[in-house]
Amino acid sequence: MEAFVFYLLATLILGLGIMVITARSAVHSVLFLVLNFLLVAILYVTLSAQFVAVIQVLVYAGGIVVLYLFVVMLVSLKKAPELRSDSRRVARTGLLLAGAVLAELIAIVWYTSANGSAPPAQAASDFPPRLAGDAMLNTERLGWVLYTEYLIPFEVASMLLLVAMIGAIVLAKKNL
Amino acid sequence: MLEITPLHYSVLSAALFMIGVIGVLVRRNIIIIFMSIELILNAVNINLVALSDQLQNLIGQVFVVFVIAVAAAEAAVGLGIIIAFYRNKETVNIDEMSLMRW
Amino acid sequence: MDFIWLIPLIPGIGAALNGLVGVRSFSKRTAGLVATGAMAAAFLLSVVAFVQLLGSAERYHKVTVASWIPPIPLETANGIGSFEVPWAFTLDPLSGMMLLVVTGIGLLIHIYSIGYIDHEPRGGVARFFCYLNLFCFFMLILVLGSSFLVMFVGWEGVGLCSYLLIGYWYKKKSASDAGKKAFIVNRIGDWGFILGIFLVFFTFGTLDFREVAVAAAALPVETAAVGFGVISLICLLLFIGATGKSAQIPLYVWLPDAMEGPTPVSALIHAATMVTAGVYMVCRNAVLFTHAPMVMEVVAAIGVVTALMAATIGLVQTDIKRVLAYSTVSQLGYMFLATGVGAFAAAAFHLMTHAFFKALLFLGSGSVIHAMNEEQDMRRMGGLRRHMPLTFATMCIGAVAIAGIPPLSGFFSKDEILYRTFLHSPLLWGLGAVTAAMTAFYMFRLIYMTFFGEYRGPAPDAEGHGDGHGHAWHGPHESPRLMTWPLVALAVGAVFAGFVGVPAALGGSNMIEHFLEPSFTVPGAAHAAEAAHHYEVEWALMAFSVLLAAGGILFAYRNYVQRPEAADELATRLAGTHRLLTNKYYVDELYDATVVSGSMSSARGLWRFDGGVVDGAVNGTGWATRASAMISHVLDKYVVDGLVNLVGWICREGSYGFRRAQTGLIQNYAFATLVGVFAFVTWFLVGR
Amino acid sequence: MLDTFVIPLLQIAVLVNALLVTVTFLVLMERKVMGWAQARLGPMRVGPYGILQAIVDPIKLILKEDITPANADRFVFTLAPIMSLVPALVVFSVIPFGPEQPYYIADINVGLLFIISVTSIGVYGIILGGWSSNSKYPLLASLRASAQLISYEIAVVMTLVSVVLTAGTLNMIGIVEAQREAGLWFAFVQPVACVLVFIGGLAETNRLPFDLPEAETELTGGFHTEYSGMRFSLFFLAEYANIIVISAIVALMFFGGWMRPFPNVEALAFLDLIPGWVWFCGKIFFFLYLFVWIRATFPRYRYDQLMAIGWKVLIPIAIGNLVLTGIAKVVL
Repeated sequence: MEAFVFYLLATLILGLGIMVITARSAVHSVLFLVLNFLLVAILYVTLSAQFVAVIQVLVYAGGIVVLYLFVVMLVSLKKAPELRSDSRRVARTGLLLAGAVLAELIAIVWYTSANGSAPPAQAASDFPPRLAGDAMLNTERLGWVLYTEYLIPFEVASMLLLVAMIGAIVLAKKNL
Repeated sequence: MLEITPLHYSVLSAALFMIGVIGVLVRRNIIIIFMSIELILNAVNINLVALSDQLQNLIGQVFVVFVIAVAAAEAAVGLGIIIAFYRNKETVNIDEMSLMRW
Repeated sequence: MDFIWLIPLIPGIGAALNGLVGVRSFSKRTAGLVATGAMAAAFLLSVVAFVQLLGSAERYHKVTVASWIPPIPLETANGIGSFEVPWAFTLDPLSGMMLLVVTGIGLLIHIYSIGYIDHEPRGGVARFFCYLNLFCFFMLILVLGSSFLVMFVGWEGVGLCSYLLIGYWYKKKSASDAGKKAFIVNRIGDWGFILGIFLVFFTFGTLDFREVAVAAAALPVETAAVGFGVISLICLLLFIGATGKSAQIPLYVWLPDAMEGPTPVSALIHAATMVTAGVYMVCRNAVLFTHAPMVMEVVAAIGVVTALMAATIGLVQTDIKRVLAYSTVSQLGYMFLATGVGAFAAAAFHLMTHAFFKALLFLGSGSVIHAMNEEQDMRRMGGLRRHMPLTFATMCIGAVAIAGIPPLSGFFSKDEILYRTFLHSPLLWGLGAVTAAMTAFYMFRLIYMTFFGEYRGPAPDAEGHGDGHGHAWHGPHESPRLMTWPLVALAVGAVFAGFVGVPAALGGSNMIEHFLEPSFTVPGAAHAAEAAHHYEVEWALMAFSVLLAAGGILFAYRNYVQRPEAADELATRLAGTHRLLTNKYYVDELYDATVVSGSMSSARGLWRFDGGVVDGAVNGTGWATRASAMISHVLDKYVVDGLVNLVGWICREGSYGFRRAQTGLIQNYAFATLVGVFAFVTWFLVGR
Repeated sequence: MLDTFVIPLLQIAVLVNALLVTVTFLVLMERKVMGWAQARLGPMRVGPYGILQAIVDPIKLILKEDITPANADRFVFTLAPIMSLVPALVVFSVIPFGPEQPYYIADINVGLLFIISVTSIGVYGIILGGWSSNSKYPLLASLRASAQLISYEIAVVMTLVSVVLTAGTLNMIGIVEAQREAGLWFAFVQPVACVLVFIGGLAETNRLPFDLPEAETELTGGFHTEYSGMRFSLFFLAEYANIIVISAIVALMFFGGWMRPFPNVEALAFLDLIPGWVWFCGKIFFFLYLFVWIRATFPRYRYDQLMAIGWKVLIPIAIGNLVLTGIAKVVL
């Protein structure tokens, strides 16, 4: 059951990913991207990370991709970018190289798995915010860690978002 | 094969990552390149969440939250730049964005 | 009498008003009124102070206004002394008399100036009155100052004002030259004066006149037997200062040139007040001088020689003001003669009477010049007594007074001097008497050439060609009342001033001598025993000098009224002497040849040294610097720059290859990153 | 197998069917109430008092020809209504009709976040529907709609956060239970939040007075102008489902959900005779009626006024409310 769900989700995620980068229309790309993200969110749920899953939907699907959709619709293209090409492009080589890297990575994973040196199911981590079996506590614990251990990074992230917001307004507005 | 280990998630993550990389390398529409970058970030997130579950440690999920925050910032500023660029050049072809070349 | 510090201050305020505000915004009349008002106030205060002085038992009042130089420990002959100078003013009989002279005559001359200076532009008038008031300010400080240093402030201040006023018409080259000459010559005298002050402090540890006098009185008199001591040196140095300020040999040359200034200035500064400062200073230090008899001899000798020499020059001068200038020098010589023989009171007395009649004569001559439209040459005057009777009358009184005809003031003061000189040395008396005869001659020569005979001046111009003042000159005319009334006042003074010093021989009591006595002695000193009075000798001397004066007058009358051509005949007959006198004994030329050209040539030498050696060294250094700089330039250009350029060249040539990598395509960069990832992962894989 | 698949599927079937039937009758209610409000009778022909109109309308829509515009993006054009309706229905999976198992489908610990995130997906349907029609007015309407949705979503989420702070949980049942423990509906604890969420809900469902994306006078019908037949009815369903969702959320979070009024007052215990889900449905019905009532009463805002209200009034108030709630939470 678990394996079935995983393979189904993995197949869909990879397939949608490929469709994202191969779709002709940018709008279709965006659509596939949304679906991809929703499926990733479901994957998170299976990994008992409900909060992250919800955030994934709320921020990625509900926020960032909407932004992409807006931009795609605003940038109405008179000529598709793919029609013109620069001779110095390295697309084909890049494709091959990426495939090679992927193969290598899989080889590494395979090799590791074959040697049985997979990380132990219960790592000897004594760090306090351990995930309890009770999923109810996931959000609370995450909140606790974010607001104690990672308070300063969290605040820095909020400042980053503020700066990004102002920057985006300055960049995109015609006359301030 | 029926037992799902973090290695499976790692392979999934690597594959999604490479799909994103290929998108960055191949596509010429800069918006799609940005979306490919989002795919890459998601690949990383999958890995983080999977290992967080495996190690029963929340730090992975904390980092996912930060990655999402950074992704949001990146998307906002990046798309702002695209809009500004498009307003001046009427194009989103990355091959034509080579003003800083010698 | 505590208010005496106000007396100098009021003219000072007047000067400040005129100088700071007046030059820009006062009308001519306002400027004159401000200055004259300040002088009137000062005069009134002076009168009050003098009356109080007369009424007080102790004839010495010192008022300390403020501290000036705080106590500074300084080396003196008697160990470490405290150098402290307050702003202190002294009122005693001598300064009181000078106070009245300065403020009184000053006031009259201010009034006169209002009329005289009327032709000047508005700002010039204010400037003139500013200088005039400033002069009075400094002069009063000089007179009232109770220490050498305060006096020196006034001393230098009047020198400055003298310079400013001589050069009042600064656009005229001769005027500004004369100003400079006066200033520079005075510097030489000031050098002596200030050395004397240093020595005074070093010797006595104080600069206060009274304290110095008391200290000096305790020291022995430095007669020839004792030797030339420190007091003699002090006195000599002080006397050098006096010769500068009071125009004595050898520093008299500036005074005749100073006549370039406006006539009221000549009257006030160069006749009545400033030039007598030297005499005043010597009188002020009478105790010191009486302790240095050898210097007294020098003073007397210088005085009489100056008197004689100036009188001889005065015989042949044709410029009306120059005659009076040489006369002034001559009369100052008289005063120094008097101080030299110990007759300080007589000197002061003559100073006072001289102030009256010489101021009168100068103002009269100013009136004449004014009437003649700035003409000063007597040969172009004549017959003016019909045109300007009041000037003629007052100037006659002045001339009679200076000639020494009784009972006018000059007679009493001059004969007092001559009598005392005779008692001291008949030789000096002889020279003085000859001078007196010459004085009578040249004064009446002046009167006759100016007021008698035919009019020889230029014709009045009907159209009024440019005379610089924008109005036509209608021929000689009497001056306005503002100018004539001071003449009258001074004439009254010239007539009656002498009566304060009627000698005992003529039934008087010589009040002024008794009055001034406290200033020339130290308190508590025993009164010098009354010299035995030789009334017969005195009467004889008086009669002789009156005869000489009358002779001089008659000689002048014969030569310039009866037979005007006789003077020229005389000049032709004594051509050599005449030329010598006309050229003032060639003293200016002598000075030019020695002092001036000496300092010029030494300056030139220094200049050459500067140009040759100093500049040469500087230029040599510069040349050396340039040479070394050139070397380092070459080094810099070919070695250092070469290295730098080499680096740049390598960078540039090297980057031709590398810049091909910068395609501007982001994907190429991403590809490079991917290559790196590939390499890294491969290494990881193979490395295992 | 029974617990994981069969029962949930049954629950879903019941709920979806009930929802769709409710929507048809909701349309009828709207027409009748509007009619009465405007001194009309409303639909009267089909059945007694026009009751059967609720059945006839869906039939008409199903039978109509489904037209796709010539230059439309066919794939997206079809996907858009689905993407619009699915989130609206998915939300109901976490809305509890009662505290025990048969009354809810899923009880997840991030229930409220789930609702918020899923409703935020709904905007895709509108944007894509407008864009894929390849027509001017639908595109404008869809841009307007998405801007409006995103703007008001911020205000609503901010406000809901303050409620979450008050309740101390994101679980929907937990929030209702918190109201029982407090003894007060949160409408009385957070009145500002209550009003804000309701206003935000009006805007998010494009209802009057914020129905600019569907302003007929300006946009000839809104983003679904080019739609017809069943695809149109999916949009239609989604909109009304969203209205029900908003009503349900307001009822749950501010009006005690399935609880009777004043659950702590023993004197009112007789009201417990009425089952909890009836109470909940009654409350939802009240808010549905309120939606219609407001539509009949208020005029429409101008678009710039709409955005100004969202950004300059609602969001600042929401933030202020959040800060005050936080302070109160710390102090009390």
